[in-house]
Amino acid sequence: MTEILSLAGENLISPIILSFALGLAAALARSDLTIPEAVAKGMSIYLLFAIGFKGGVAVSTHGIDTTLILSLIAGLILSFGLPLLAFALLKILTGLSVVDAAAVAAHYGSISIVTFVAGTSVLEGRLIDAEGYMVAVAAVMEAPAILSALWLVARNGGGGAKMEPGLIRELLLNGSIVLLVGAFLIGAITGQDGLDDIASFIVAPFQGVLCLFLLDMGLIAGRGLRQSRGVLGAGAIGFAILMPLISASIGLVTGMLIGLSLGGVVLLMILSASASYIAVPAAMRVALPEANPSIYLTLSLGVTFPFNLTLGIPLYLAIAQAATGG
Amino acid sequence: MTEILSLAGENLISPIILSFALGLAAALARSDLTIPEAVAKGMSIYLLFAIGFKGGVAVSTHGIDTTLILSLIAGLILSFGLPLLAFALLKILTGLSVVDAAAVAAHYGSISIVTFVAGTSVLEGRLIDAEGYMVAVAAVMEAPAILSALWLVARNGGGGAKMEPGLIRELLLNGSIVLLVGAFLIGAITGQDGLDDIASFIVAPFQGVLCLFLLDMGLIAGRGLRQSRGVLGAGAIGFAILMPLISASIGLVTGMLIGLSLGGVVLLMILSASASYIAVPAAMRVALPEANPSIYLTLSLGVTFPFNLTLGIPLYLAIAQAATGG
Amino acid sequence: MTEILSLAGENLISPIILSFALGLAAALARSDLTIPEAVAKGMSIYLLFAIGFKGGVAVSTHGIDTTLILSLIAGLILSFGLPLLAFALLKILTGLSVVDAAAVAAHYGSISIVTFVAGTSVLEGRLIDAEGYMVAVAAVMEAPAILSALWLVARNGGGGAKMEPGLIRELLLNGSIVLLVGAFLIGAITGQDGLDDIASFIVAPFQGVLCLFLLDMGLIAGRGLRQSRGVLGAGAIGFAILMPLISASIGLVTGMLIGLSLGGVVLLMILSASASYIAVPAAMRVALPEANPSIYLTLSLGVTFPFNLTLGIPLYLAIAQAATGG
Amino acid sequence: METHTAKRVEIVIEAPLERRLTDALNEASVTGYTVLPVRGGSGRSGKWTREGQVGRAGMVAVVCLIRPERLDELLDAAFAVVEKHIGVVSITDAQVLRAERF
Amino acid sequence: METHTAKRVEIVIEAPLERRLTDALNEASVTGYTVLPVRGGSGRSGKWTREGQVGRAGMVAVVCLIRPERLDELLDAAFAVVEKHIGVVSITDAQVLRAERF
Amino acid sequence: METHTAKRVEIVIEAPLERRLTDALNEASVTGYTVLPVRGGSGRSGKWTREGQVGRAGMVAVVCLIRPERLDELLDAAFAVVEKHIGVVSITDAQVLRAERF
Ligand SMILES: Nc1ncnc2c1ncn2[C@@H]1O[C@H](COP(=O)(O)O)[C@@H](O)[C@H]1O
Ligand SMILES: Nc1ncnc2c1ncn2[C@@H]1O[C@H](COP(=O)(O)O)[C@@H](O)[C@H]1O
Ligand SMILES: Nc1ncnc2c1ncn2[C@@H]1O[C@H](COP(=O)(O)O)[C@@H](O)[C@H]1O
Ligand code: NA
Ligand code: NA
Ligand code: NA
Repeated sequence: MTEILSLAGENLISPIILSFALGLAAALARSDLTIPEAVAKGMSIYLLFAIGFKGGVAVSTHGIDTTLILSLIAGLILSFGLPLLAFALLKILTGLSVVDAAAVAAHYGSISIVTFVAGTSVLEGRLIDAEGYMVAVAAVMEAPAILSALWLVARNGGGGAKMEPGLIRELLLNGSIVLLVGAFLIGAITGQDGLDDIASFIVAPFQGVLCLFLLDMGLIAGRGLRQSRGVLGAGAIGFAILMPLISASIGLVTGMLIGLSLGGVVLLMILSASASYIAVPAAMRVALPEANPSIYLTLSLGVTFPFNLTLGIPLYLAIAQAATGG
Repeated sequence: MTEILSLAGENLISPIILSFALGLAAALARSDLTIPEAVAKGMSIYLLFAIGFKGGVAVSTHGIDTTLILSLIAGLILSFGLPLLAFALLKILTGLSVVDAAAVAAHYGSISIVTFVAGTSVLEGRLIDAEGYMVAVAAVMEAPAILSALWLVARNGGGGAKMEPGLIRELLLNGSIVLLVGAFLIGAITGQDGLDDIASFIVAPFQGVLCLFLLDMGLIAGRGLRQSRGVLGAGAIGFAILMPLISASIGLVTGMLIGLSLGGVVLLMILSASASYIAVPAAMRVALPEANPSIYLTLSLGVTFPFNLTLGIPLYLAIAQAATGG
Repeated sequence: MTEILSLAGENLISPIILSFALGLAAALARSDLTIPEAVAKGMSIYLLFAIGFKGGVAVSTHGIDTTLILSLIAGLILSFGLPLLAFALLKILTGLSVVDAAAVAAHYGSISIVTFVAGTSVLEGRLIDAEGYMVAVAAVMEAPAILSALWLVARNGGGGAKMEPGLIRELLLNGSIVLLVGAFLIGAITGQDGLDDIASFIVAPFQGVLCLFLLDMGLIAGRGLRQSRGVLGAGAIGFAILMPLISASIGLVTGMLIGLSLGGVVLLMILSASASYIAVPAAMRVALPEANPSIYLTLSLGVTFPFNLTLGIPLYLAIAQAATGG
Repeated sequence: METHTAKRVEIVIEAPLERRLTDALNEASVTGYTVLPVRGGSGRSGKWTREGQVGRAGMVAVVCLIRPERLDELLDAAFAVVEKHIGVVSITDAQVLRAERF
Repeated sequence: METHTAKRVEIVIEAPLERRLTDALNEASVTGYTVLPVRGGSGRSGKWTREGQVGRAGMVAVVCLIRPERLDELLDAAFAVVEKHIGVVSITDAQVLRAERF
Repeated sequence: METHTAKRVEIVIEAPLERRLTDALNEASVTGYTVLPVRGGSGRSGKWTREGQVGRAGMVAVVCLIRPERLDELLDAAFAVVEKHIGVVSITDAQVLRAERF
């Protein structure tokens, strides 16, 4: 327990977390500090490219693990399944409508790649290796949750769900997924030589870019929280803390069952516990327009994201270390 | 004297200054070279974050100096006081209206963080240390000058000054101040460990980013000069050269009185001598809309900024070395 | 021959080319992956500044070669002359109107700086030196081709060509040229010392930035190809492959005649073979508005650019090595 | 200078719906429109700004000049997309130069 | 398709004043508006472009669809802010779909 | 609030022509205009979006408020530039506050 606390404490005073806190504080204090949208998008492209590439290089050097396929399947099942759990939990804890609850559930089945990136950088800081293909698992987990949510709406008589033909294509060819998977493949093909070529771009400045990116995430989360004050009850907020803990536990068991390394288990916990706030919200505006965006954005970006970033990641790591004896 | 000249000469052929000159020349020749606004803003966020962070780390490693409080108070007094001097000087040298003169005065009491950054990089190039908390002094000096200017207008019957309730909050929570102070605190908290994490982002490429940023400043200054040709008389231009010299002298005496190191004295001189062209112009549009923006922008950005960047900084350094015997 | 193939193979699996391929594939698959325009422009400014600066430093360290003037003159003549050849070839191979053929010809006389940059990075990867002033030759080759095209239209009775007074100035003070030449001069003035100051900005991350930039080029080329499907016949596409081969041969002979090093010869071949898709299209909209942009953009950006990037560069290198015995 | 009567339709719609709107316009044979970026706004669903967004969120404004007799077709097509979504449609009378262009 | 009469008010104002304008609109109970970015312009105070600016300088365009009977309230609120500042206010007649939206 | 009759002219034109258009407006003594960025569009020459461009490509929208009696001068000046190029010109009736401003 003390170890968990010290780990959490150490995590909390890293430049990354403090940058996020700065953004959050600035937004709550209504500072006009903003990061231009184009720059933020540029940084996210950088982070996706770097994380994908490094994952691919890791696969190319360590060879393809027998657990790769299992991990991808596990990711798919988690992304399909977690929304059902989330939906049930929301029905218990909150009075949200079917459509709103399903939309929220979709977010929690999908993932936040930034939380994943922050997790990998905590692991790197502690010199814990993880399977390089976890970025492919992340990619696989982005979209299925959306289908589950639409199915939940249809099944619970929420009528409005539109499963347009174009939507699935759009989800699978979503910019983030394409970039992540593409960079992964480039890394896997070019291997260590490729990494040597561009390491001073994608490795050396990575942590620093992540700081500025999280500063922006803090600004956005803070602004969201300020604008949606009063929208959410205690039940919903409780959900946004409880759900990641449950998902992380499921991720832990899954990861151990399929035989991932300590690092891999932690990353699968983080993927399970994290909630989307980019791909899924955009899909919801198309497929479930009746769902209220400020509910799902506030929960995923305003509550769960900061929770995972600050307390969740060190907690999951500590739990995984205890469970795997690593 | 020869030493000053050689110092100035050396400063003038650095990539930083030449990049500024390139931008100036391109704009004066009416090239369509432009740096996208979002990229320029991204670079300024990078520079503020890096300079604040490094200042914080310096404080965390060297401990808090007894002169810290004195320096902050000195900064406050300079920022409040210099506009009064500037206003008096403008009344002597130019025929500007009360409102225009007060608006210009506000700019010269406040600071230019880019000039400050250029100064720190000259000091680093000469291996001269400076107190890390000078970035906090810079933050403290941004806003007070604006209040002095409004007071000057009220006192001289310039009627139009609006001291709206929102304005002070806005000034204090201005994005640049929040970022600079926030990064300073993050640096102070995470210390050398934090710096090691992100040094390859905020230290290694710093000079290069500064080059591109100054290229953009040159473009903007050049475009401003081209558009405001004929707006300003010789008196106003004389003011824009004379005032920084006077302010720097006052900064020199102040810095020596409170016992700053050679580097600290130089930075206080630079802060005193520099004129704002971001925060104060925006505040003036709100509080003194009758003041003519092209007057104050041309003086601060078109004349004083290039003067300080090219001749001012090496001059102040040489004077401070002579005065402190350093 | 096997050597050429292995060289091409090696080139094809570099992170740079694979990033371009990723962009191309993403766009053809209609992914919504995009790089914000401001970020793309920021990267191109970075690349121009870096390549110009490094060229200038090379000149400052190796001294000015006696072939410098010859190279500049050769560049001028090539840029003026190649459009005439291109025009004749287009008349043979395609049924394009005079105006369209002249507009296309202008693009092939001018250059693509990104192809040039990719070429220098291939040379660096193989440790082949090249004359630093080749960037100046690149700058010189941008504009003349446009004048040739206007002359072709006038001569062939295409009536519409407007040689407005402003246009020449605009071409010569074009942002890319000014930045490239300006950075070259800064590099030449500050030399190795200047490079040491900013090497960790302009040297270390260069390859990585180039990857992301080529990713964007791939996206744009792919989108262009998708939108202009059916616009072009086989003759036009044949031209877009044949013309660079002819131009590269002429560049080879020219480079050997004026006594360039192996690296210099390769770069002159690349400059000759590459086709503009930034400066010339903008000029054509002003000077030859009747020309159809999707013809010249598809040929230069959709066909010739990918061809040069993937097969052209290693081919030109192999040919030059064979011809010079280097 | 000779001008022709037209309607200027301005549709403010969520960015993730942009493609669906332009597809619907295309299907209704409306092939002329201009898309303007939007920095922020306020409406029944609250206030927002460009910089407070992640991903493709935010809104765009689509401006369409159309012959008066084709207005209803356009509005029907647009309404089918905008209906359930956040967005505003307004129409003003306009004149255009060069009738062949629309 | 049924439409409703409205006024379209377009206010071009300096960016540092944007918040003050939207606050004034809010106080006058005008809660529907769209803010468009501006790239440059020209007026009595000269010519400017987005790229020649530092900081928050530049202008924005605020577009407001409003019921005709509420126009004067809106103009009074806007005028109080725009009065001493650089900026332009124009009004056109418009029709809107979905009256509940404004 | 007192308003004055005006014409609102909106010109969508290729970005490389922007300077030529504003120069032409200046020569016709039209010194008030606002330039808005354009994200994309569709017309006879096809569909395009901001992000699919390299360099200065793309379009801009120039909005001009002008006294009705000066409209023809403006249209003549604009037409001379737009004529051979890709672009659209539309005119709506408007009212403006503060006549001295235009
Ligand atoms: N009356 C209005 N005038 C102009 N724009 C509006 C108006 N109402 C809504 N909007 C725009 O449409 C968006 C969504 O509106 P709403 O669906 O009412 O929340 C807002 O953010 C504004 O950009
Ligand atoms: N007649 C006009 N038509 C359109 N926009 C205008 C007009 N006059 C001024 N503007 C806009 O308002 C800004 C400030 O105008 P001014 O206060 O006249 O300098 C200009 O930069 C333009 O963006
Ligand atoms: N009917 C229209 N309504 C609005 N904008 C249009 C219209 N037609 C063309 N445009 C705009 O003008 C650009 C060029 O049109 P065009 O010359 O027809 O290809 C398009 O990309 C649109 O941005
Ligand atoms: Na999840
Ligand atoms: Na000062
Ligand atoms: Na060429």
